[in-house]
Amino acid sequence: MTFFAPFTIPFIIGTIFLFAAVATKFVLWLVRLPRVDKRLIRHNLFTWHTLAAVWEVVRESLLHVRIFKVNPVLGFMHASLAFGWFLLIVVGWIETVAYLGAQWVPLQGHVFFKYFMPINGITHHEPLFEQLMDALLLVVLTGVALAWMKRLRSRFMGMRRTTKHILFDRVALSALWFIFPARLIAESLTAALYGGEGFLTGSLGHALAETVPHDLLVMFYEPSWWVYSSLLGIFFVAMPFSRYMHILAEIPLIFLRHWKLHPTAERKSYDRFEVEACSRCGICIDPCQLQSELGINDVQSVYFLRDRRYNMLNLKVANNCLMCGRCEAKCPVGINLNTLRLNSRAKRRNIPYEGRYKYLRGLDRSSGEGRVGYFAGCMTSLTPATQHSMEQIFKAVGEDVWFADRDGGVCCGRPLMLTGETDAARKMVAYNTDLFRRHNITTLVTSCPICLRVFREHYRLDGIEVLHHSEYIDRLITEGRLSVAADARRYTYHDPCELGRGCGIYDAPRRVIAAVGEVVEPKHSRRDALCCGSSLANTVIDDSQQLRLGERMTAELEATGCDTIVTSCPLCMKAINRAARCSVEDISEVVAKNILRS
Amino acid sequence: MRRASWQEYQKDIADDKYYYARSCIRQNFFPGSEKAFLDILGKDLGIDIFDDPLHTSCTGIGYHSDVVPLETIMTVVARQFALMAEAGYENFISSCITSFGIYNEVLATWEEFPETKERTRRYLKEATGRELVLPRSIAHTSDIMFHHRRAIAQRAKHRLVNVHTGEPLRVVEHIGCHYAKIFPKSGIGGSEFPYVLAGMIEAWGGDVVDYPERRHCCGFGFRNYLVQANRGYSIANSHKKLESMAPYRPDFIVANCPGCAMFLDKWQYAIAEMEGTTYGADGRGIPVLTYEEMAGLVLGYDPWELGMQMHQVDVEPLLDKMGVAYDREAKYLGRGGKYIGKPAKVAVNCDEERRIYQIKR
Amino acid sequence: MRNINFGYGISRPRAIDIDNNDLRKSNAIIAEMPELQACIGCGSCTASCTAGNLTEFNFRRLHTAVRRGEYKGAYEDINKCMLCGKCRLVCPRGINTRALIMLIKRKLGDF
Amino acid sequence: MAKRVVIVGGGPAGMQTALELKARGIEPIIVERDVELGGKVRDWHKLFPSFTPASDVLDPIIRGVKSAKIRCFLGQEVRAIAPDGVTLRSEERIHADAVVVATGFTLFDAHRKQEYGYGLYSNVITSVDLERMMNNGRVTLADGSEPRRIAILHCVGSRDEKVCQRHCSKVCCITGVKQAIELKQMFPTADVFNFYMDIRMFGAGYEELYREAQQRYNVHFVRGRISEAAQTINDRIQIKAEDTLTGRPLRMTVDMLVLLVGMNGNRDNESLAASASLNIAPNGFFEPKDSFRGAVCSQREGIFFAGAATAPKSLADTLAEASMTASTVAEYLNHKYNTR
Repeated sequence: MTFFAPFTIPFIIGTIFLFAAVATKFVLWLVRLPRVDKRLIRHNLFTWHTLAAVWEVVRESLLHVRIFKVNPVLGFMHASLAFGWFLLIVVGWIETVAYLGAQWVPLQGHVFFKYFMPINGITHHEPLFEQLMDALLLVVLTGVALAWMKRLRSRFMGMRRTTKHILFDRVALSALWFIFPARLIAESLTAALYGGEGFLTGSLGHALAETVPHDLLVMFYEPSWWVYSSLLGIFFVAMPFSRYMHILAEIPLIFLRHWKLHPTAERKSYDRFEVEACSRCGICIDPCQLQSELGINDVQSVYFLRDRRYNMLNLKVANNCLMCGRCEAKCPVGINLNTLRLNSRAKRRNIPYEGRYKYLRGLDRSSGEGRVGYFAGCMTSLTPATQHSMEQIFKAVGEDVWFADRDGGVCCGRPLMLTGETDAARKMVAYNTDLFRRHNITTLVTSCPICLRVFREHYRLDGIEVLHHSEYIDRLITEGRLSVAADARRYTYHDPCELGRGCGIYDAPRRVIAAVGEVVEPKHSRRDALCCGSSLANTVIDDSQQLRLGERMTAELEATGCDTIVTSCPLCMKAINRAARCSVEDISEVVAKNILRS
Repeated sequence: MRRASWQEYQKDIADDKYYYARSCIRQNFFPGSEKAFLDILGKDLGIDIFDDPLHTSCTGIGYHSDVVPLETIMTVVARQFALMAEAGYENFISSCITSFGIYNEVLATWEEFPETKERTRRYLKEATGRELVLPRSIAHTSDIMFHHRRAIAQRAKHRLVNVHTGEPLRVVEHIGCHYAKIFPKSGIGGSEFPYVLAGMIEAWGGDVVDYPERRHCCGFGFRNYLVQANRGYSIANSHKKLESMAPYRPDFIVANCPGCAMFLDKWQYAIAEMEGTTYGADGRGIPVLTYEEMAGLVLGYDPWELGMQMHQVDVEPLLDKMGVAYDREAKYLGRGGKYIGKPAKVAVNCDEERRIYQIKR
Repeated sequence: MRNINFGYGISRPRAIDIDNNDLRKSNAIIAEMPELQACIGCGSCTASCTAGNLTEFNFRRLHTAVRRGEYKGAYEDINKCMLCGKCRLVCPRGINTRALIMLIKRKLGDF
Repeated sequence: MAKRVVIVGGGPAGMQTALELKARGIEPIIVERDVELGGKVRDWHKLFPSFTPASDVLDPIIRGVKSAKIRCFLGQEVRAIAPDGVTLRSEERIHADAVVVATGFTLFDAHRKQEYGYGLYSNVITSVDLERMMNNGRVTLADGSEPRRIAILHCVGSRDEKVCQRHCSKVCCITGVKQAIELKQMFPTADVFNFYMDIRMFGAGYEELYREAQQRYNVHFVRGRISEAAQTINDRIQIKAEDTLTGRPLRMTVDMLVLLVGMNGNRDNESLAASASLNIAPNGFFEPKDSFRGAVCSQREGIFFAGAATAPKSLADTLAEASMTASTVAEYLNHKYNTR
C-alpha cells in the first residue's frame, strides 16, 4: 500500500514546511547563543536537570498545569487541545501499528488512517481504538468549542479581556478552529459510506447514511478529506509565524531554563525562545492596572512580546509599563516579562557617553562609622520620617552605623536600568560598590526596595549582607535586641512591587507590624498586590494617571477599615499619601513609635 | 511728527559766557574738533567762551578704572569750578561726555550727601587754597551746539543733503552713555530718545536714522577697553551696533562722546581685519564725525582744518555727497606741507601691506 | 582673512538670540510633551536633585534654555542626571520630568 | 421723602451702587464725566477668566439703570464733594444726604515708558488697544497683516518706581494670560511670549487658565522685564530682556508688542480729595477708613467709596464692593435719620 492520495499533498507540504522552518529557527537561535549560555548547556545537559525538564514539558506543554491553577476553564481548554491532540497522534500511531504491525507507514498514513483503511477494508477490527480515537476527538472538539466561546464571550472564560490578534494569528486560528470539525465530518462521511463503529463518527455516519442521499455522500466524500488536509496544511505553514509557534518553542525553552539559562539586561538569542513561547493567551491583560484603571490596552506584555517578535516595537509601548510584575506572576509560560521589557529598552536607548558621571570620581559624602551601613536611598530623603525612625532604631539597639548617603548620596543605578541605560548604570554600581567596600561594612541596610533589588541582583557585594530595613527590623525583634510595645491599632500593609514580587519579601514586614498591632490584609496582597502607580519604570503615563492608579489602590487599602496604612517604600509612601484619608506610615515609623526602652 | 517725544526732556542752557573744559581723548584723537568748537562759537557766532590753560583732566578715566578715589576726583572737580569762578564765569561746559557725567555725578553727590561737599571744600582749601563755588549751569558742548543750531543753520554753506540727488543724508546719531543714561534729566530729550544730535541733524537738513541698537553702548566701557582681556567684549558692542545700522545704509555716523567717535571709527578697521566685513554702502566704511566736524562742514570749514584726515574711515565720499570742496593731495600734509603719516585703510582687502602687531600673550 | 593678531577677537554675545536660534528641536520637544511649558520655574526639581547635590547640574535652567533654543552644552549637562526621579515627586505642576529628560537627551544627542 | 445719594462716576461701580440703593428706596443720582454710562469696561471685549463678553455683564446693568429711571448727569464733571452733596464744574450744586465716590482709575499712559516706544513704533500697542481691536473684529499689524510673533509685556506702569507707580495693578497678569490665549486662538501658528516679573493669579480659575495658556496654547512665559524696544527696518520690534530663569540676556524680534498697562489712581483724586479733606494713599488711590471693616467708608462721615477708586480691582470685585457700599450707605442713612 502506498498511502498516497492527491488530497494529502497540502498536508505533506505543510508538514515539510513546518519542520524545515522550525528546525531552522531553533538551530539559528541555539547557534547564536552567547558563549556563557552554551557552556551552561554543555554543563547541565547530562544531569537530572534534563529529566526535570522532560517532566515539566509534560506538565506544561501538554497538560498546562499552570494555566489550570490560574484559571481551570482556560486550563481545560488548553489541555484538551494540546494533550488531546497529542494523544490523537500517539494513539493514532498505535492504532496503525495494531492494524498493520510494525511496518513503516508514511506520516499521512497515520493521520489519514481512516481514509486509507476504512472498516470494510480491515480484516481484524479493533473497536477499542475506534472508540478511543472518537473519545479523544470529542475531547479536542470540546476544547475547540471553548476556544470559540472565549473569542465570543471572554467573560465566560473568567477573563475580562482577550488578546487582539494579527493577521497570521487569525489565519492559523481559523484553520485550527476548523481542523477538528473538518476531521469529524470527513471521518463521519467515511463511516457513512464504508461503515464504522465509533460512538461519535460512527453514530454520525449512520445518521448521515440514513438522512442524506447516497450520491451526495459520495460527492462530498473526497472533498471533505481535501478540506481536512488543507486546513492542516494551512495551519502548519502559518504556525511558525503565528502565536502557535509557542507550542514548539516552549519545549526547548523548558529545557534551556532547566539548564539555567535566563534573559539578561542585554538582548541575546535566548530571548527568542521566550518571546516565541508566548501563546498570546492574554492572561497578562487582566492583572495590568494600566488596562483596568486607565484603559490603556496596547502595551500589555502580550502586545509587547508580539510587537517585539515582529519588529514593530515602538518606544512608547516599551516604556509604558509599571514593571510591577503582576503579569509576570501570572504568566503560565513563566516568561521573564520584565527582563525582556528592560532589554528592549536597552536596545533602543542605551547610548554611553564617555564623559558621563565623571563627577563621581573621588566623591565620598558618607558619615559615621560602623559595620552596619545604612543607605537610605534618594527617595527616602523626601520621606525624612523614615530616615529619622531608622536612626532612632539604630540608636535604641546601640548599633554603630555608617551612613552612606545622609548628606546626599549617589543613585543606586536602578532607575537608569529601568529606562534601559544599563551601561550608564554600571558607573553608579561601580561607585557605590567601591564606597561600601572602602568602609568595610558587613551588613547593608536600605530603606528603598528599588535600591535593595539592584544591590541584590546587580551588585557584587560578597561578604556584605544586603537587607531591606523591614528585614533588618524583623531580625532585631526576633533576636530580642529590640522590643516594641503593642498598640491597639489596625494596620494594613501595602506590598511594594520591588520588595514583594521583586525580592520576595512578604513575611518580614508583616511579622514586624504584627509585633505592634493587628495586620489586616487588603483584597489584593502579597504576590497579587497592586502597584501604587508611581513606579520609576513607567515614563509614559502622566501625573494625573499616576494619581488615579494611586487613588484606586489606596481606596482598596482603606477599604480594610484600618487605622493606618503601612508600607516600606518611599515611592509607595508618596503615592499613598497623595490619596489617603487615614494616616500613612513607613514600617520604621510604626516601630520607632513603639520602641520599649529597657 | 512721531519723534515729538524726543524733545520731551529739555534743560536750561545758558546763551553766552561759557567756561570751556577740554577732553583728554579728544585732544589726542580729534584735536581739530575742539579747535573748531572754539572757532565756531567764538568767531562765527561771537560768543564769549573761555579756554582756561589752568584746568586739568577731570580724572574720569582713572575714576572709572578704579585708580582714582572718589575724594580725589571730587577735589579735582571742585578745583575746576573754582578756576571758573576765578575767571569770572559761571556756565561750565565740558567737551567730554565722561567728564560731563562726572560733573553731574559729583554735583548730585554733594546735594544728596552734603557732608561730602563739606569734605571736598576742606580738601580743596588745604590742597590749593581755593574756594569751592558751584556753577550756575552745567552743559555738554553738544548741548551748546544744539542750543545754537538754528544760528548755525542760518550761516550754513552746506546742508546735510546729497547734492547729487537732493535727498537728505541719512545720519546715525550716537550719544555717549554718560550723557543722559546716568541722569536722564541732564540730557536733552532724556535717556531713551536724546534729541541733542538729532536736533542738529534735522536743523541742518539731514535725516536721523533710528535703528534697533541705537541706544547701545559703543563698548568703550573703560575697563572693557583698557584691559586687553576684555577688549573682545568692547569691540563686540561696536560690532553689534554696526550690524544693526548697516541695513539703513547710513551716510555717516555722528557722535558726541570722545570714546564713541574714536571706537566706532577705529573698530571698523579692526572688524574688517578680523571678519573681513567692511560697512558702508560702497564697502569703504561709514565715516564717523564729531558734531563739531559736522557743524564745521555745514559752516564751510576745510575738512583738513577740522582734522578729518585723522579718521580711520575715509571721509571723502561724504564730502563728495555734500559737495564740500577739498584738496585731495593735501590730506596728509601738515603745517608747511610736511607729511604726517596716514592710518591703515578700513577696506583691508585693498591693503597691500601685511603687518603683525607683536602682542604679548 | 585675519592678517593681524590683535590678541583678542569679537566676543560672541551671551544673549539668547531667539531670532537666530534653531527652534526646531525645542518645538519638537514641546510638541511631544506640552506639559514642559507648564513649568513655573519654582526650582523644586533642582533643589531636590541628587545630581544637583553633587554637581552644578540645574535641570530647571537647562530645560528653560533648551526651550529657548540654547542647546550648547545641554546634552553633556543633562547626562549628569541619574534619572532617580525625585524631581518628578516634587514637581508642583506634575511634570513627568524623567520622560522629559529622556526626551531632551534623545532630541539633542541620542540615536 | 426719599433720601438722596449722589454717586460720582457712572462706571460699573457707580451703576451697581445706584441700582442697589434704588432697590432700598433711596434716590441715587449718577454724575458721569463721559457722555455715556459704562466706564472703561465699555471698551473691553471679553472678561477673564471665563471669556464672558463684557457686554453680557455691562448691558444688563446699564439697562437696569435706565429702566429704574435713575437720574444721570452725563458729560458733567464734579469739581468738589462734601457729605451733603457735590459741586459740578458748572458750579451747579447737587444736594444729597450722602455721596459715593466711584470714580475708578486712570489707565497708565504707556507713552511714559518711553523705552517701549508706544506711539512711536507702529506695532507697539496697549492691552486696551488690543481689546478695542478685538471689539472691532480684527487684530492686525499696522500694515494690515497678521502677526506671527507677539510679545506681551506685563507690569507696564505697575510696580515701577521709575514712573512712580509702586503698586500692583492686580488684574494685568490674568489679562495678559487671557489675551495670550485669545491671540493664540486667532493666530494658532503665531508664537506668543509673555514677559513677566511675577505671575499673580489670585482669583478663582486664574491659575487654571494660566496653566491652560502654557500647556494647551503653548504660550511662552519668560520671567524678565523687557528693558527696551526698538523698531527694525521692516517695522518689527526688537526687544531685549533678561531671561532671569536662565540668567542670560534674551533678545528677539516680534511683530507686535502688547503693553499690559496698569491702573493708576484717578487723575482727579488729588483735587476731589482736597475738596472734602479725604486721604490719598501713597499709591494714588483714595484711602478707605480701614481696610477691613471700613473698606467702603472714607474718613468723612457721609462720603463713601465704591470700586477701583480705592485700589485696582477686577470687575467682579468692583460689583461685589458696590453692593457692600449700597448697604453701608443705606445703614448710614437709616441710622442718621432715625436717631435724630
